[in-house]
Amino acid sequence: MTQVEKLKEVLEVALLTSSQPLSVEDLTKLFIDKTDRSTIRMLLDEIKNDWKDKSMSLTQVASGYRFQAKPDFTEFLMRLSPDRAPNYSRAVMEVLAIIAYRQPVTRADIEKIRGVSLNSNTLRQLIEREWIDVIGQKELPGRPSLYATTKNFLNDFALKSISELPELNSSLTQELSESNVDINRQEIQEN
Amino acid sequence: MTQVEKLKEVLEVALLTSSQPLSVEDLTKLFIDKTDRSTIRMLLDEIKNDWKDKSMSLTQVASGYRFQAKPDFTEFLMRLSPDRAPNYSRAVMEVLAIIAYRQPVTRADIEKIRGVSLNSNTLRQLIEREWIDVIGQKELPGRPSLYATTKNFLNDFALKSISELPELNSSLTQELSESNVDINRQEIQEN
Amino acid sequence: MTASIKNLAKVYGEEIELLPQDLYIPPDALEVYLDSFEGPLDLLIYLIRKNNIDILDIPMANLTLQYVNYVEKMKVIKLELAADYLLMSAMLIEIKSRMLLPKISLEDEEDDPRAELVKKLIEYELMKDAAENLNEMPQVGKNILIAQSYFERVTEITYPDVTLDDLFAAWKNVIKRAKQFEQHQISRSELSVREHMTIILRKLNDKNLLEFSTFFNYEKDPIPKLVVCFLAILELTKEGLIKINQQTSSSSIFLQLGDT
Repeated sequence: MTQVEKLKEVLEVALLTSSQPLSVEDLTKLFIDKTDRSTIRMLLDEIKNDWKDKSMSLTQVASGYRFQAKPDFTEFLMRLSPDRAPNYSRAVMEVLAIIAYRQPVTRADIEKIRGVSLNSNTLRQLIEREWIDVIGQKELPGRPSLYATTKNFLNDFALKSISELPELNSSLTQELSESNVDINRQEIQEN
Repeated sequence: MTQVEKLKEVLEVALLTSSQPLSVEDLTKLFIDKTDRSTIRMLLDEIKNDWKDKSMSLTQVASGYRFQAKPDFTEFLMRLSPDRAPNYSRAVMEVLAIIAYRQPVTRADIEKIRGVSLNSNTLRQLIEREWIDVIGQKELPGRPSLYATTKNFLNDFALKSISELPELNSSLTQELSESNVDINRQEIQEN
Repeated sequence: MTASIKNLAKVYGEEIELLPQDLYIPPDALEVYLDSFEGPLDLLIYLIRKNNIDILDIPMANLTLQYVNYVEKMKVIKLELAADYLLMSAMLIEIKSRMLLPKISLEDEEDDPRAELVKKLIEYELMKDAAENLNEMPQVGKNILIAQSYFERVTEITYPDVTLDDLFAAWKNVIKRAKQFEQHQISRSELSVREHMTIILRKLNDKNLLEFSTFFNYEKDPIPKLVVCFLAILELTKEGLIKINQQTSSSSIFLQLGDT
């Protein structure tokens, strides 16, 4: 197998195994020697051509390239997953609650509060639902994304603003606020 | 294109677009006229063969079939995805091993084998990852939960069944069986 | 016999293969050692393998002495960890003393006081070994990559129904459990402040640089809202998410994202 054929195979596998579209920039990261963009673009064209008469097609969308099933297969594929899972897992609900009540938060913040590492699928479900999105990066090593709830979230929960979220007023909050010195604590209520 | 070729293409697309393994049962749902299982099995064999020299392989795991990248591509693909699965601590992996090899077990069983009390966070991480779950209660005071590994655990480790787990260290199992007979082979000679 | 000891402690960045014979451990290194053992059985296995002892014929006096020495040192530093370790000390001493007693039974085949301990040690070592093997196996999400290409869905995806009560229940659950991990603070900080932090970040995301006064609508906003907005700006600054700039003492104040 030639060097070029090998490169092409690597690109193909990367695109088939990625759940997100991959940009040319992403694809350069596959190779240590940073294959140049024009080569990658050329190979992508070749791959597109190789698959022309097959069941999938290599398509360019806003954030990059992805393989997608040709439209005539949709009818079959829809029979496989007619309905999405009827319920969110406990993890999804807890992560949503943390983002709603503690926004803006990073993934690490969420992990710290829940005490377990976070499956990226959990965040993806909430982003797909358009209940949360990334509103910036925190100035920390790795520049982690900051998550917050969206307008859509407020609409779906019939809230005018986040401050309308139910408050904890049990002994629980009591104990918590007693054990805590929080300079941010103040009594102002909006409206 | 013949009818059979079309069926094969549908199966291939379904497998290339599903992030979860698909069982033969799942795959029958693709077709309204419920193609019989033996045909699907036969076509799966053909697909496996078609891809033999390509970059992906059709693999059978616990809950069905999936396409996965051949191992020689892993090194390239690892450079791409930023969200790697977490690396678990030794404690978590030991608990997982005990549940995998000694299932079903209670928390007390795990503590007895490891000789230390168990942080409940350890079990939570494994439940969160959907590698273990509670499959019942033991008929003991307090009705402790019985833990076992899930299908998802088998899928993630590319196993078809628990019997495919690596064998336990043979020299140690040897010692364990000898320990009953042999333990006393010497007179007590200590001071 | 598999005598390899993995997961050895590192002291001053160097892996330590063997402990000094006299069991002297520098005080600041002990904690590192402690963390590298999963418990008393793990420590015992380490001592046994290190000393090349036949696990089926453990010299109890020797092993007990070494073990107790360790635990004594641990007690000094990390008291709360010592409970499981202390239990094991007691057990070792008990076995040792039973071995000193004259044999009563004729059926001594079954009666070696060490039998139970040996079984435990081997069973644990088996699982320890299995855990290492599992960890090295290829795993989905780590080094097995699966095909998951896209396909266009025609019908509406039906999403799960979630009510505000569900969300609140999840939050209560988080708080309740978070209390078990003592070190981080879930405080009842005012939601409106956090919401304004989000609003401000969104605005700066669009514009990157905005004049301080654009965040306040003095005419329309009630005073509490202005205060909340101000507190949100302070909080964002404290968390390093935004920067506040002013060229001279009377010029305009600008806010920008913390990354420039």
